[in-house]
Amino acid sequence: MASYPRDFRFGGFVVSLIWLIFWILIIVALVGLPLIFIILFYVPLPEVDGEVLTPYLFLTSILYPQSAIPVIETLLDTTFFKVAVFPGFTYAALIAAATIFIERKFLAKMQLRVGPLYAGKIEGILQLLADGLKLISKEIIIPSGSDKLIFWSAPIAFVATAAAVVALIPAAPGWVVADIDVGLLAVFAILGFFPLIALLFSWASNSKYPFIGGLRALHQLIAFEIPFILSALSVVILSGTLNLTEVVESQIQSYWFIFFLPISAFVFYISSLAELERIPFDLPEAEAEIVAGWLTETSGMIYGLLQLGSYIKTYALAALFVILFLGGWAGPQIFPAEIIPESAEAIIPVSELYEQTDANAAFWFTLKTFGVIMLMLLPRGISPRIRIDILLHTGWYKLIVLAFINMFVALALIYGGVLGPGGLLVR
Amino acid sequence: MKKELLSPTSFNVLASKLSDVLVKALDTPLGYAINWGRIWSLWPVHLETACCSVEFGAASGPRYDVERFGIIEAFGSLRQCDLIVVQGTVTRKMAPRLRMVYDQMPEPKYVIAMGACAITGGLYIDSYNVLPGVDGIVPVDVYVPGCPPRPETLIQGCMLLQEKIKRSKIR
Amino acid sequence: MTSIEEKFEESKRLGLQIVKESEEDRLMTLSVGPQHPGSGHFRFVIKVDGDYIVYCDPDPGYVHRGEEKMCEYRNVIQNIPHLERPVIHDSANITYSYSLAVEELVGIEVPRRGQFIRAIASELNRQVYTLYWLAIYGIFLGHSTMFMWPTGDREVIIDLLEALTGARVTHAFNIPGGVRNDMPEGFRDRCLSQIRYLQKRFKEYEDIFYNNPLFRQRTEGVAVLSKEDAIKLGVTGSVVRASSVPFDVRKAEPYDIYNEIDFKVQYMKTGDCFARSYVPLLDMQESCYIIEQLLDKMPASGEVRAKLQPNPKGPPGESYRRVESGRGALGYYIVSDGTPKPYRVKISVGSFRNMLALPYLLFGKRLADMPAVYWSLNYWPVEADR
Amino acid sequence: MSANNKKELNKVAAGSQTKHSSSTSDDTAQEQPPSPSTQPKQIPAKPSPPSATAAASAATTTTTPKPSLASSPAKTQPEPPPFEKGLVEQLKNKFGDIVKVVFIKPLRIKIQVEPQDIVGVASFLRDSMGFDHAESVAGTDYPKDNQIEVVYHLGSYSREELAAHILWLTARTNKDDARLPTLINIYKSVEYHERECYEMLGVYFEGHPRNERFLLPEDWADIPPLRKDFRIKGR
Repeated sequence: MASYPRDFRFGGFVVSLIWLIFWILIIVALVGLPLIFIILFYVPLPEVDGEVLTPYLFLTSILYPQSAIPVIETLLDTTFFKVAVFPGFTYAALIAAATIFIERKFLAKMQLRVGPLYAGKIEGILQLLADGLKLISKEIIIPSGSDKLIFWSAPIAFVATAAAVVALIPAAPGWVVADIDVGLLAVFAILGFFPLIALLFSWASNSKYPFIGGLRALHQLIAFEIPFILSALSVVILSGTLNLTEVVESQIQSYWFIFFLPISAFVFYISSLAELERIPFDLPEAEAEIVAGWLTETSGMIYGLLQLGSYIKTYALAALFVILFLGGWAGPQIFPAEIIPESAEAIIPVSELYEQTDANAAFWFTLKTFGVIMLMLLPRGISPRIRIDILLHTGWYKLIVLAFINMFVALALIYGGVLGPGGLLVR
Repeated sequence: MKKELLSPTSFNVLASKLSDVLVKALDTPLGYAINWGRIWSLWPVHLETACCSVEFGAASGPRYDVERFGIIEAFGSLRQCDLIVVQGTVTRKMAPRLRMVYDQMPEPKYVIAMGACAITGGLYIDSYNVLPGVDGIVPVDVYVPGCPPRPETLIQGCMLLQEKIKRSKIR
Repeated sequence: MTSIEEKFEESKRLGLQIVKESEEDRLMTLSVGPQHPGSGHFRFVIKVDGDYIVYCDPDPGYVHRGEEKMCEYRNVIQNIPHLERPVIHDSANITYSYSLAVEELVGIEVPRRGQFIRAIASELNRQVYTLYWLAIYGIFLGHSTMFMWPTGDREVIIDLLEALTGARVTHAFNIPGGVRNDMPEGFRDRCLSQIRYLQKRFKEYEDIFYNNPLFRQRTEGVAVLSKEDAIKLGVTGSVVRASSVPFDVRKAEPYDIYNEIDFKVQYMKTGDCFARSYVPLLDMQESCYIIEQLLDKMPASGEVRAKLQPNPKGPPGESYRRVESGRGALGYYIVSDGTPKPYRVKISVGSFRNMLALPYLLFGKRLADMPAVYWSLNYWPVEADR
Repeated sequence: MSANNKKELNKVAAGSQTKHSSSTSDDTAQEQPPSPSTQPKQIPAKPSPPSATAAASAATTTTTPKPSLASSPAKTQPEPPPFEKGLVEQLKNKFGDIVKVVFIKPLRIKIQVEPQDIVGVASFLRDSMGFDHAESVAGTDYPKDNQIEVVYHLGSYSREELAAHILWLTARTNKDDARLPTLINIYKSVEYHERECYEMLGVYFEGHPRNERFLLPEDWADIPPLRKDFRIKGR
């Protein structure tokens, strides 16, 4: 990679290596270990099979796998793990990253092109990492007349709100960060924040084009809240609960709701495209008309945060679509009872960590979510941008009417005794 | 080495050594990673100065597809871009706008002077309204000759720019 | 009171809050500047009242390179390279009318085969230009696939022109006296096969772009230019043919061998944005048909270029010749005073004439219509500034 | 004899041979010029001067020896084609000697008018002769007789048989204070052309709403560039 400096002497290189190792050891000894101990003393470690876990026991258990597995198992059930890893942020961020990459390749293939190719030596796999690293290291320009506080906090609020929506979405039977009874209502409440953030940010950036973009974002997201909620309402009518996990259970008992509510699924899909400001409803950041809409003044990591937030929102809305209409994690059982046939008495008893139903549920959920995400990426390749008044017209007149039609169908199904408690189709 | 550690001034020596090692330990690999990131995602700003923009459009088309190198020209605002391709002749009316665009771009920014007119005024050297070369306005990193340069030459220019970024210290 | 003034009055009745001087601060002035994805090398200042555009003032000149002044310092042949720079992807047409004007002044007779090759190059270049225009029209409406497909298919024609002339875009192929060199053999059937490929692709453009309901909603009935307005504003090319004026220089004033080719002048009656964006596609289909005819009727052999002495000069005089370029009638007015250097060259390009329609069409429209209306005028800023 | 006897500039009337798909636009009430447009234009027997076949004597194309002074009416050029002659007759008997005919070539007629009555001629041309739009406005600087000549190229969309013709309406002003009445009220299409002519040659068009900077940079302090005494640097 880097060419050798001309005055390179191997001896000098070895001396610098030794110095490096010497100093790393000093830093680890003087700074690293005390830090770990302090953390372990304050963080309440779970007690494992009876006895309270002390830091020493914790450190020793890392060495022997038998005693390490129970510790990991207890850690898995903590909410911190759920927030940080599985249905939470890392999972969403990974899917968002995969979405960005798939979108660029998918769009390129639709346009007879090749798409990012040389970034990661294998078919451009690291293109996303390159974009992220570049954005991190770019200078962030805050326009002089702008309202500094809002200009700074809006992107962070944007990502936080997107993550909040992710928190409410159950990925597998037990695996949800906040399993609250009014799950669906909470999702819409949080989704109500996005127009506010868009307007605040664009107004704070103190320039004309973002201001127009911000107003358009406000109009668009408000106009599409109502059909959005109405289409989800027919699902609530059928499943009888607002709690997302129970919605999925009710679908598991009967059939997926998409067979009964195709129109409201379509309305939900269209208004989620509008929520996400994707191509046909790309008004708030329409390049050709208003430079880059409310993203005009974003540079460097602010732009990165907003992009990450919008792609996490894509994952969240696709996952919501899957839960409401495609039966969440319902799917045929394809995972074997245990990953490795006779792994019970193996050296590393992995089987305790592996649960068949959870793995299967997570697999099907992810598969369906990616399917819906691909569906959401499609319009970017085939349709131009819509005009603002046509957008509002479709939002207010056409979609609301469709949502109502399907609501009546849902009511008819309930009162006709086909679905709901004791219904014909309920297994 | 031991005596050095014990003297009173040894603490700030230790601190400076510490920061120096940290910087060196982090800088070289981190610097290399960030440079690598910058190489593979150059976003040109949408500023067409003259007729070379036709060849730039052809370069971002399906056959020559500069997106293979991570160069997407779809960003409306210049705040997100870090590469100006001066596409052709810069006239005296466009010059202040070009400089204004260059100043408003966030910091690690590079300039490719595309076409003979951008390098030295080219065919229009004796016209009353054309600047003989764009060096006076913006610091140019890579010159791409040709009138208009073929898309392959433009891509070779981009690869030269990537080479230059790879060697430069991150600032 | 012509219909343009009526439109001002009617928009007043319509209740478009026409701003009195006192409410000047209600307006927001937007500069759709040289650095704006919605306008290429061109800037126009618009005043926006809410979502409606109430004032538009074009400000060209960002690529004004003083072509006409430079023509006076070069002799007749040396002018060709820099005269084709205003629109390099339609270079055969812009140098075609210059060559015709010079031939009339100097009194040269272009051999028949040379006229045929010149017409083929001009038709191919018309397609290269129109495909690039269509690509930009797609990206202006946010349809990125519509940018990629025509740009990709354009490369097919550019390969043909590269085989014919040696250069990708700036061919300097049409010179006073004919064409620079003869057609390579095997060009004929390669050209026919590429033309057939392109004709297939036009149907796909219609499916993905023209018949797209979103595109139809955004362009049909938007910025209607009636027939009298079109004639009054003196616009040309696809803009005037979209307003039911069947004017095509190749048919009205046939130059070279265009009188032996029978083709239809494609025009539409509605005169709205959709018509102005559909007529170029019809033109492209028509020019495919023309190229096939040209290739059939071409004499098999013969001179392609009339012999000229080194510094050709003719008797003093003036001439004005025009050609149907991608953007309409493109005329050259050349005054010569007997010396090889032309005394004065005036280039009358289609874009400069179509720019006049911009303020009239944008009045009272929404801000979101601006790119659709602006680019439907078949406007290439570099050429308008010369 | 070159194979094709077609003259490069010969005029094939649009109406006669090639069938026009469109219905000819509404003909404004025109008293027919002497040669009715329906009568097919046969190729004028006389070789039209510029592209005469090699054998024919290449008569000098234009009469003005040097486009400096108003050309003398005596034309050495052979008898002009009938249709153009008809148009000029129309003008002549309407305006008499206000309109000086510089030359008549197939499809091109150049008439010269004094600045003060250019508006009258132009409105007549538009209303009754069918020249309904201006293709371009070209200014030429003649330092020898200290004059600037402004040429209006008038074309026609509405009348079929005039589609190929371009009429050059020219006016000359002296160079020091170049003033010309504007034709913007008659030909809306000359608005930007006149503005460019003002900027490039310094011809002030009275009545034009915006005689100001158009293509040149805002800080242009030099004399209008297309004048002959504006030398390009280094040439």
